[in-house]
Amino acid sequence: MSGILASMIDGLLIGSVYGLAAMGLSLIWGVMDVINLTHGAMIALGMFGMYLLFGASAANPYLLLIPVIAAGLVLGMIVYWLSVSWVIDRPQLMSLLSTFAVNMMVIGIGTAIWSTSPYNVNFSLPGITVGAYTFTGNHIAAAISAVVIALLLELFLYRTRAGKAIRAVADNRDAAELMGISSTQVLMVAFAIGIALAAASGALVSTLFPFTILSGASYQLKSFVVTVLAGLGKPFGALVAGVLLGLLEGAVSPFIAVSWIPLIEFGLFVVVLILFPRGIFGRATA
Amino acid sequence: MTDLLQVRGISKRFGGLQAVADVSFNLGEGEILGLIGPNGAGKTTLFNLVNGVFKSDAGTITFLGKDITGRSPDQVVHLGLARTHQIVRPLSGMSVLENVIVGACFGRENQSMREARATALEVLERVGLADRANSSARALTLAGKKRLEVARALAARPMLLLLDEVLAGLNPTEIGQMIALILSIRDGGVSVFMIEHVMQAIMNLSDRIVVLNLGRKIAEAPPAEVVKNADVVEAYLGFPDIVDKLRGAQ
Amino acid sequence: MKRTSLIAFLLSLFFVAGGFAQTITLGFTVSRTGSLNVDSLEQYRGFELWRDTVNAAGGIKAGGKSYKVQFASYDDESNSKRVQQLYTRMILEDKADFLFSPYSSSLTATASIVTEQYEKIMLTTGAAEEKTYKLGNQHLYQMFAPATQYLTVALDALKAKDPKATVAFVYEDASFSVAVVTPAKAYAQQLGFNVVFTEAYAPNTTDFSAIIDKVIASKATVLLGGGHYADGSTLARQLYGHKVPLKMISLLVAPDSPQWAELGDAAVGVIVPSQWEPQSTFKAQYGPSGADFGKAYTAKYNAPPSYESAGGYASGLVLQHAIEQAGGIDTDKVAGALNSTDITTFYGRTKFSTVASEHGLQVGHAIVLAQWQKDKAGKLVKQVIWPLAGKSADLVYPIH
Amino acid sequence: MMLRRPLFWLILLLAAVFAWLPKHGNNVALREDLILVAVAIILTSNLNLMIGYTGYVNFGHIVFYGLGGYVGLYLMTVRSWHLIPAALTAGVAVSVLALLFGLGILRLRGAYFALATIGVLEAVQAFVSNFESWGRSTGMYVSFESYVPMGGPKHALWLTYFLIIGVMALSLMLSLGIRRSKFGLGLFAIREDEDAAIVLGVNATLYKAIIYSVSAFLPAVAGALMFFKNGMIDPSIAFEYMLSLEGIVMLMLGGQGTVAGSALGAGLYERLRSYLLTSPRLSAFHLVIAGALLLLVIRLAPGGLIGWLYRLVPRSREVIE
Repeated sequence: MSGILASMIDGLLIGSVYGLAAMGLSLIWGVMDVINLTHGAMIALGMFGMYLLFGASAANPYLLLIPVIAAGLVLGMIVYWLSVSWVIDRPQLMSLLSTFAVNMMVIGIGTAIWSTSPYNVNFSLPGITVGAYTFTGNHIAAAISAVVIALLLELFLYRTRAGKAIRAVADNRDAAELMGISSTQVLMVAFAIGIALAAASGALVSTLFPFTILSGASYQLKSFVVTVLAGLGKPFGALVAGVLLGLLEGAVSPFIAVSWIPLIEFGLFVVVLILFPRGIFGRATA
Repeated sequence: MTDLLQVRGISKRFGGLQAVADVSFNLGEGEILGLIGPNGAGKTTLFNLVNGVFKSDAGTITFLGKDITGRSPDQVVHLGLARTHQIVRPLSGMSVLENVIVGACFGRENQSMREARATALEVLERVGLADRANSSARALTLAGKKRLEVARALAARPMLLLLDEVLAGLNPTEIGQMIALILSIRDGGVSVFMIEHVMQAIMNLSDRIVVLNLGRKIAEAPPAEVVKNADVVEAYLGFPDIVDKLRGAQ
Repeated sequence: MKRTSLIAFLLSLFFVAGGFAQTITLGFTVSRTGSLNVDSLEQYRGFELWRDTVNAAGGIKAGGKSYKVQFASYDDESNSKRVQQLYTRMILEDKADFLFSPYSSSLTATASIVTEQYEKIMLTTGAAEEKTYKLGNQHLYQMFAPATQYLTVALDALKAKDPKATVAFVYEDASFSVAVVTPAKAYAQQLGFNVVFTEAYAPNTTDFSAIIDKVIASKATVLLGGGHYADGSTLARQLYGHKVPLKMISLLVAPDSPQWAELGDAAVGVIVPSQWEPQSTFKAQYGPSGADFGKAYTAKYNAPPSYESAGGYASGLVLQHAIEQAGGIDTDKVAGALNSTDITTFYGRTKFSTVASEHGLQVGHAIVLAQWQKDKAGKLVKQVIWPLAGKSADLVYPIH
Repeated sequence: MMLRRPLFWLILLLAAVFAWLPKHGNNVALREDLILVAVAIILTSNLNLMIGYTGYVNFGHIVFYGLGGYVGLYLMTVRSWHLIPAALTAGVAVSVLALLFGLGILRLRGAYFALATIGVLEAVQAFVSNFESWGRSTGMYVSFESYVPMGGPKHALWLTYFLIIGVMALSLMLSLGIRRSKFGLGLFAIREDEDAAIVLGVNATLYKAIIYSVSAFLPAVAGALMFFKNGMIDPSIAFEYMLSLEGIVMLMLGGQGTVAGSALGAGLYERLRSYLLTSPRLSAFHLVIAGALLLLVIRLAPGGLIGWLYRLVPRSREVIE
């Protein structure tokens, strides 16, 4: 097996986790035009949620995703009430600043509790070896979990009443109101789902790498890149774009030092923002 | 009468919608040119093309003998072509006076702050907003905001003023005042190109009228001829009351 | 005897009440939190054990006075920006007489600017990089053997075992590891090794998959590098998880910590260049013996000392020695005493360069190599494998 | 005109007090506190030119400070320049670079612009972390010999301090000068409604690019001075995202769009942060407090402290600009 192929498979696996993280950001952005700057903090809370649950129960981490997601939904509603509900009709910069304020508070409280020291979830599944290369079980399981969660979200959005209501509100809030959909409730639910997705992705990351309370920030940045690539309000597109970003990382890393990759990513991010403010893969719903 | 503005074959397409198609017309110095047409006919888009908010897909626009096709709105203002907005856009966080100073500062004469202040006070006096100079632009009534739109545009000392539905939403008294203002602007040597739905007013004010339907010019004539034009009547068929008004306006 | 101690006690009470008690304040920051917390806390324990030992013995005795030692110390959160603010604060507001360095070469380099600007003596420990000593500092004294030695020693050991090995350098892009790897790479080539892969990773890296794939593709049989605990332990875990077929892994700093054993199977066979190991048998001219230090440390902290702990304790000893020699705490006199220091403690020999272009650089101390091995009971223990004269076990090569 | 504005004299007084207080009595500890306040004021008042005056939120404003530090230290350490020309050159170089960035990303509006500034910050940091001439992740160090022509480190630090105070005064003067100028009026118009401003004749593209570039100049000079004082620079301290974000909190707290607000917010917040610095628990709480403050300000007093003062005493608007 060639090094590039192995590297791309590694990229594919981690990319699906980037994609899952970005889905949460993308959903919220698309439905209520709020750029959720608590995203990184919520990813970090997902990591610590997994750490605490795994420490307390030693259960299979992939089962523990369920309570993490449930807690994420509740947390999402609280954060919505605290930082979003009252700025929803004010200029977009207000929600940017209010979610950023909550982000600071969460990081501050998290630092007080856990400091900025690294933590590990000590769990490992046997990997799959192909030639000289081994793909760890945790990466494979994380990728599968991410795809399953993404599919469940897609089913929810397209097959349930609540999901359809969310899409209707995303499409045109006023029209949805006229059709008798209570947009305030729908917005809260959509926000909560977005946060739960962030927490779930954080929980998966915690099974792969050590993390600190500040680790969410880098996944938040990746989520921005992915969301902008995918186009807003396209959760499943975000998963695809996340995988593509991972593949890109995997494809270039054999040829350059890994430390150059952020430059490529953020350069790409800025260029795509300028050239395709609606995303490469599609138009915004708005 | 020399031509201040010459528009030749301009078009604009948004995705699948041809908003403006191959429109040409002239506007003479000292003239009030009316622009009418059913909703969605492309009137505001035409304004946006003339003052450079949108770039035309084809054709040319000549103002004062200069080709201004593709120039940005701020460059167009410097040449002496100012406009108002259909949906008022006051700079809400600033006072009425400051709003008008912006117009004067960045207008045709590129005035200094000191000159602009004098101009602004004079213009506010003229549009009847002098007593509200120091109140916040946000606090004005709709009629006040429409006057502010006109005042800002006038402060730019334009040669040509584009007025986009400055009468809509006003009560009869306010309409009367605004009409008087428009006439006084023209008498002051400024040409006017105006979109209006208040038919009686535009029929009385305009020297000539351009009629748009589905992005195309279907008529260009003095008001009396326009109302007799079969295409125009047909275009307005979906709006019988307007046809009545068109007729009634005569 | 009893009476004199009673008098001494009363006298000391009098001095405390009258404000004449002699104390010296030592300032330093500790990375209690952040990525350097593991290594830094071990260093702090060395300081602390020394302070308690000295104070229990009545303080440092110099020029007919006794000085009790007190600390002014803060958490720098492993962040060099805070280091400068805090060292300034310790000098200006806590009136620290002497300073110890924070943990790590990067933080020390930052702190040394402040201490030099205010002309305060700072003993640096947990900071092996040499560049800092070549910037014109006059008040900096290095306790660790310089960075150049770390991996050259490992390469010597490798040369003896497998001169045909192919070598990969994977290291943290930080002051210390760069200072280690740059000369080590040149030395490897000089020894005739084929260096097949070199890459520096960003200090906060957690995902090494891409680099590991490249190491595999390079067909390297030996990996040298690392940086500090957080990245080094992660790298070792992931090398193990990806089953990279390496015959030898030598990482900086991280494997020296007793916490390394928590890595389980990923820990086995990893080599660490070390400033000191509990098995070392230097004959101490001054201070406790290695065995006594180890016993006291283990009793207090319930874990064996790492070389950071030993370095911390030794810094205290060397400062104590210099104050005694100087007969007081005057900065210039103590600096003079440090310049002429040449002593052997349990930690080994300590001597500072007095050459103007590299003032304060450590020239007496030397590096040993230790390797994590499984003993007969299957328990993970760290054995000294180099130099051969001081070894407690043979190098296990290849690892598996 | 300028001379008749009370704030002009207040700024001079502030600078004089800042310069005199620590020097009189040689209070180095006070100097160290005040220099941090001064830097906070420099960063916040220049950030105010973008956020408060023009309505563009720049999350990556710190990139100018960091790049200024890098260019300055590069000139001082590698090219052996003196502090002052190095700092000025850093300011000019970074402003030119900002102009180029600005022409690209200022095509974006609102939140998209804000996101792009994060992208620029991260991309620049990634670049510098790999840039060999600037020492990659390990950065650059000032040799102690460079203090010798300034009469040793003590004098060098005082010199740096006075220069920073000068830059602080200039920053506030710049904000004050722009505020009642035609240029400032154009910026305010852009802030209120960019499309309407363009139709009124404001060349928004040019104005935005200029102010973005201008807002880079003094922070870059300050960066060169401060990193000289720090004696070293590396990417993590040069491009500290958190500091960039705290600048926004300071500005919102004091009152965006006002000169006094940017100074007041910066001063208050920086003192609070220094007070909480020494304990890790409390220093974590400074984020909590900052976040709560920001949330409260957005919710209750979007005009910040100065906006609140305006509401309380409407006439103060004329004096406290």
